[in-house]
Amino acid sequence: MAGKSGRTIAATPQTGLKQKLLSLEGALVIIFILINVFGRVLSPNYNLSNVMRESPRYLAEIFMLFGMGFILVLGDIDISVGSIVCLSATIGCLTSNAGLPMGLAILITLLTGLCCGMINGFIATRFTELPTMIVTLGTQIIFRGIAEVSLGSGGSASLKDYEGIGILRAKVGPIPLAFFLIIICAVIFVIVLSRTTFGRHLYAIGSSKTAAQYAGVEVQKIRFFCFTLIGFLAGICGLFILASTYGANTTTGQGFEMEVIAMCVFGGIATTGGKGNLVGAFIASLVIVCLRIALGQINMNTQLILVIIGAMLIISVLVPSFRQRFLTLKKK
Amino acid sequence: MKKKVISVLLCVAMATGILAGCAAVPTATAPAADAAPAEEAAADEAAPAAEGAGTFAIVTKSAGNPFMDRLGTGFEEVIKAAGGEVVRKDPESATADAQIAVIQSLISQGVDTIAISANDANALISVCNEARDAGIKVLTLDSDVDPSARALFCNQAGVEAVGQQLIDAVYDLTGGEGQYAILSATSQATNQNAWIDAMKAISEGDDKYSKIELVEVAYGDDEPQKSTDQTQALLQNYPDLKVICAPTTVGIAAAAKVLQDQKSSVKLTGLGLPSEMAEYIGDDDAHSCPYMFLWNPIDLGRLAGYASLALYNGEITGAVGDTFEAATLESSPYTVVDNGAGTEVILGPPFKFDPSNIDEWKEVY
Amino acid sequence: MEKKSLWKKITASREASLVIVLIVMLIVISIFSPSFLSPTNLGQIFRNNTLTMLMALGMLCVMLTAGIDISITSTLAFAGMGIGLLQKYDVIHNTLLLFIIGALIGLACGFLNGLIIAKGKIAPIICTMGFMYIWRGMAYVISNNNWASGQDVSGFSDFGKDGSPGPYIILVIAYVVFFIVMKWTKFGRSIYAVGSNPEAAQISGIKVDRVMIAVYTIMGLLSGLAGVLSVSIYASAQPNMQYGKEMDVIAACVIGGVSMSGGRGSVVGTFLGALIISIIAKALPLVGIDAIAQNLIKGVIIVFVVILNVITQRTMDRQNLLRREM
Amino acid sequence: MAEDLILELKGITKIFPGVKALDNVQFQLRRGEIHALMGENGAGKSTFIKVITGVHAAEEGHMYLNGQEVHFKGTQDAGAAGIAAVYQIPTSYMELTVTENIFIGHEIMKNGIIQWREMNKKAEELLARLHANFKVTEEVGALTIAQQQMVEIAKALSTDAKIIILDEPTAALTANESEELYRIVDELHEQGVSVIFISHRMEDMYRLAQRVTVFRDSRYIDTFDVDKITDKDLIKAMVGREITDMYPKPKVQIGQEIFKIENFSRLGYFKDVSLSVRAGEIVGLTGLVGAGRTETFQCVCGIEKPDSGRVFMNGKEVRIRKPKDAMEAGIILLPEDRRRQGLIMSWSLCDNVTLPIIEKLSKNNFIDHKKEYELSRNYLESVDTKAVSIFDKASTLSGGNQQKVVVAKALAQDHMKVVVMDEPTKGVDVGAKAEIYGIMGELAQKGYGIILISSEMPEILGMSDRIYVMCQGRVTGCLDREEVTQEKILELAMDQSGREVS
Repeated sequence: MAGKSGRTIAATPQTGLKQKLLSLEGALVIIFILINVFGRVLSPNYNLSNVMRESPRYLAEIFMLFGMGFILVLGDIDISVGSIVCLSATIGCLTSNAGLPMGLAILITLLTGLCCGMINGFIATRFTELPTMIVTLGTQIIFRGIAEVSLGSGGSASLKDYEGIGILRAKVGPIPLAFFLIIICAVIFVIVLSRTTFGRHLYAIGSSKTAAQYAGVEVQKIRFFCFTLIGFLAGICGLFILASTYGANTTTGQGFEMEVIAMCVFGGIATTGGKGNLVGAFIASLVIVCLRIALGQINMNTQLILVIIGAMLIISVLVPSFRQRFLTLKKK
Repeated sequence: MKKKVISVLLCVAMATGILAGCAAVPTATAPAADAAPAEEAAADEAAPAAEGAGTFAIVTKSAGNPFMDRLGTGFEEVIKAAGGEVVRKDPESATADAQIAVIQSLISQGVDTIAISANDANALISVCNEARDAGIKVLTLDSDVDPSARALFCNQAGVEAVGQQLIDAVYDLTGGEGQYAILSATSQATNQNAWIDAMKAISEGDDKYSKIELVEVAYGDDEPQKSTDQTQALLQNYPDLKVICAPTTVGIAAAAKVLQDQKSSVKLTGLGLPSEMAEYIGDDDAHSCPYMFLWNPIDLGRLAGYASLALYNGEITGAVGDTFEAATLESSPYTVVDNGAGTEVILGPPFKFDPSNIDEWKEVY
Repeated sequence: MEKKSLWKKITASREASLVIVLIVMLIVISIFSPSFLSPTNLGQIFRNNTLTMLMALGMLCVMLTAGIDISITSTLAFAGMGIGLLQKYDVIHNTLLLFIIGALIGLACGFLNGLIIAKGKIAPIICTMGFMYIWRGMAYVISNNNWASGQDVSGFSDFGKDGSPGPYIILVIAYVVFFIVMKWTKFGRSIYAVGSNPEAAQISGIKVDRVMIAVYTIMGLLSGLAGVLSVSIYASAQPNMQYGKEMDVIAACVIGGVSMSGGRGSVVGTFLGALIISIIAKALPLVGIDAIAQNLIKGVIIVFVVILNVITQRTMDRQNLLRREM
Repeated sequence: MAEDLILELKGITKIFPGVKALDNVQFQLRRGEIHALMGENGAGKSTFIKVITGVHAAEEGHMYLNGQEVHFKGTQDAGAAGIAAVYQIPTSYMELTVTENIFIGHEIMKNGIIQWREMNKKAEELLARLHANFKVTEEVGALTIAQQQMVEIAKALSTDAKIIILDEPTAALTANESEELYRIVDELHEQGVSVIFISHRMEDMYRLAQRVTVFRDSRYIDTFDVDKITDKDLIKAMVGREITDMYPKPKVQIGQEIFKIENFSRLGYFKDVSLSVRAGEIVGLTGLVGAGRTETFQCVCGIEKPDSGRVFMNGKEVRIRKPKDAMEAGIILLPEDRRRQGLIMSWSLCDNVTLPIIEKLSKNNFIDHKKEYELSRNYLESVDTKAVSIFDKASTLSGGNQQKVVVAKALAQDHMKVVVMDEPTKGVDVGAKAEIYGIMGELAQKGYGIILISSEMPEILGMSDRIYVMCQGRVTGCLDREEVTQEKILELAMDQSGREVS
């Protein structure tokens, strides 16, 4: 069937669109550079080895960033990840203390995260009427509750034998192992989201669940998978927390969910789904980490740092919104 | 193709970002393994700035807590007097996790000593060891970490002494027999758990206390609302309850308010801030708390300050038997003792606040 | 026929199913703790949860417009800390004036939220997340590591004292006012309209932006009020007060049948939802559950009730279909 | 001329960012007349209506009401002036009751308190006037589309409007529901209300209007007396060219049976539905809205789960559990609601077309963009989509072109055997309609089996080889092209015998 009227349609990508997409990441890179320069100017101790040494605590969180990116692109949200971190670290610690070999304990830690994610996914896909915010709000309390019960009175457990897990703290030069893992994860997840059919399906679901379903995308299966995935990543985070604190307590991972969501949003992923990419989110996470380290080194009031991050979050979403409106006005 | 070029450019830009930011010449040019000496160099640089007197850090449990604030006040006073530089850090929340970030930052700054009031005894072990590896003297005050990870613990009062004093207060207020309950902070609060264990051990070990019965340990999580719920539940579940003992500043204030508002006959004692509790301390039935205990947090901060200085100057190493002077404190000099698990110095017995002295102290802290 | 429609009304109403859940809960609790239903205890349930119940009303409005506000407890802390300090430093001791100031602080915070969400077209969860950090941080900063304690707020705390009718009066007034406003005024209905179908509301001449701003401002006002009440009830102002409790408020609304996608929810449902949350908080220590397991149980109950809601709805739908089949 | 004009607009120009939506448009409405407003999609009719009702403010032009110039700042001004509109986009509040929907924005108040009892009473009166058979306390979300439409009309009536504007009121209605609507409009006419209505259906215009105004490409073309105009002239005025054959049904050699469903049932929706399609055959499926046509094929295609039912392709049973299974079996559904179900409106045309087959356009799960662009362009061109680039967003196209994209999306699935088109011309203008029928014919020629689900009698009669009629969830009859008449279909569609107790 050839076009009857002989109309042709252009099929070369417009560069304008791409530039638009690029601008956010570009801006983030510039901010990243600026923050590093300022960090260097403000604090004499802001250098590679120090930043790298301070980073593991934040790097553990960044593992979850990728999963959260997927979840947000789907148009869902998961606010239970902080509790999953707590529960998986707790279970890992307790099983290791119970005499299991470290390898097995590590495996159990990851599996705990995976199972928590599966529970979230199960409820979210079985009861699609429920907003995932509510589902994960409930499981957030439950997962931490289980951790509290397992930790018992005292609410804290420490690894009896932390030789084995020490491998996770290994460093290559000044750069911690976690950093390499993060880079590998970043490459994999960015490619999966931007280049593969799976990524395309994620955006389809996030843009319109109904249309995606009609187009043969297995919406619920993918949602289930993503919740499981973020659970697993939270397990990894829990593992690194376990490695860096030699233990777990009831406050482990508290507030991580909001920090991770904030990083994603700062990187341009919309909570309404279907928009944004992980490149932006990843750079944004580095920006926030560097900012926190730099401000920490000049001994700024920690609460004031949170105020700054809150303000940055709002501004980062306000600016594109107003820019859009400004552009349309100009066009008019 | 274009996209690839752009990605490469992005990577390069970011790499330059890191390098530009971390423009410390040694790290940028020398192999990464040389980073450690560079760090020491940075620390050395910092030292002359304080004219040889060093930089001393104190890490509290959380921001927005007057008790913690007064620890810092005392600490600062002593260090400033000695010509040292003080770094005060309040973590963003009352978690070990937040403290780790803060301590890491202090390591970067190359401070000379860090005094920590720990939110979790175990979670800080590795970061404390890291600090010590970097040549920083680590000590704790108020709330200890695992003894293996620090040089010295500045204890406000011996655990035994606190336990003894609390159980005696309970004994006194019950009149020698009857039920009492404990309202604690969170279930993982190190101090509270140690004191409660001590109370239990003492009462079990001595026939004198055989007639007073501990009915429940409730946890108010240091939240006013939950502490209120828990206090009310205690009153309701145990109608014969005579005394509540709350060894936590938030819990005792919340419990005091509940008891006083309800005009309950149940009496309260424990550990509390005079400024918070002034409203509730009194001998008559209109007040819920006849007396309570606490140590002077400013003095504790001072003690930690002196200990930090002594550690920095090499006067002490934190070993048992070490002695150091604390000019502005009454019981100076202090001697390091062994508490069974590690080494500590003890400020002194807890101070008793009763109607006679509360008005004087409520203005102080 | 009449009877049947009455039965239908009961089964079709979410409120009725909530009442059933409540009754079952009360029976179970009473078995473990017979004194639970005593007047003092019931009074305490309301008093201890005044804040949750009060803020749930604002959250109802916000959620009716398909929004969410997670900055409420930060606003609460900011306002509460503000008026606490005013007393601590002996600036103002007049109870009424303090209430007005606290409410105004909350109102201003809420207005800012609403303005950014409505005019900046920003997802409410993001905007309020930003302010969650900001107001909480500001509460810490202004506190300067001090609390306003019992003696500082001594006269003022009489208002929220156990036995004082203050908190009850505020709660009753708030619920009555909201019940009337939401059902019988143009403004109340326009909130529903905006949540149900914003484009249509725009066409019907409703100023959607203004309604959005108003809704967040109300939420802020109630949070500010809750901050003042908190100081009054607990006789203490601390910068970390009610940390994380926004989730309780949201849970209360959801349990009460307020839809997160907007347009559906009622004051009565919200009240019942808040009551269920309050009873859980109050009953768990009473029925002798180990303190450590209380959070776990609370979470399980929340998830259970929420899923029960869905299952009830599904059964109802299925019954409707069956009826259609006949 | 001393015409009694109730409403007159002159020289209206409205500009949206980047587009001139109305260009120097004029319009005259006589008192008490029913005036049709016609034109292709994108001709500016809906924008024009919104200018009248004060939703949009025109950049230029004057509006006179009863000879007086008026400036509306908002819908409330228009409402106060006696103008009410029933919009094309769903303006119902699904979660609210009928009464509320009717009175939103102009509630009956006393001392600032809404008078629910009085409002319910008034609403009942209004519904009685429209012969509606539902309660005022029901939630609108629980009503059928036709009933929702009635609520919208009641809403317009509730303001005591002198001018009522109906924007495509019959688009979602079946034949006899439309009949009901005509009756209502007639009644309004008798009561002296002036009516403007927009519609794509010629029959609406002939049945109701006295005069018709045509817009094209944001411009005013002409106003005709309905009595003096022919289809041909009107279409020419609307499209700008002549359309010779509206239903270009080619002669096709009908082949073997390729698709059959047996005993499809779903509680509350449909029961025991069986039908078959042969290669090259266009099978019509009609009935009233709510008869279960759409729901049946949602189940066949795996969107919903049926209680029972079997599907056969070329005589072999296939099991369909999810949409993908149906696609792999070669059954492609073009859903009814293309904005929600058919397309992702915020996506580019290219991405939309390739979404179902993206796995086949990738190597080791990596998308091959070159292949993707090429393929989507080919298919989009093959259905003659009016678009500048394959990277245009779907939301920027008109309804007809969106439908073509949906068709291209189906065609891209090269193993397609049977295509189910659910209301393919709903909300599509005349020109694009004819093109879609043309595509349908070509598909039949290529040997695909086509199921055309439609409520529009002319297209069912014009395009189908065989017609199944459904009523209340059952197939009540199957008519051949030769024997079919409109009456026979209506009879089957309202068949009462299917109403036995199960």
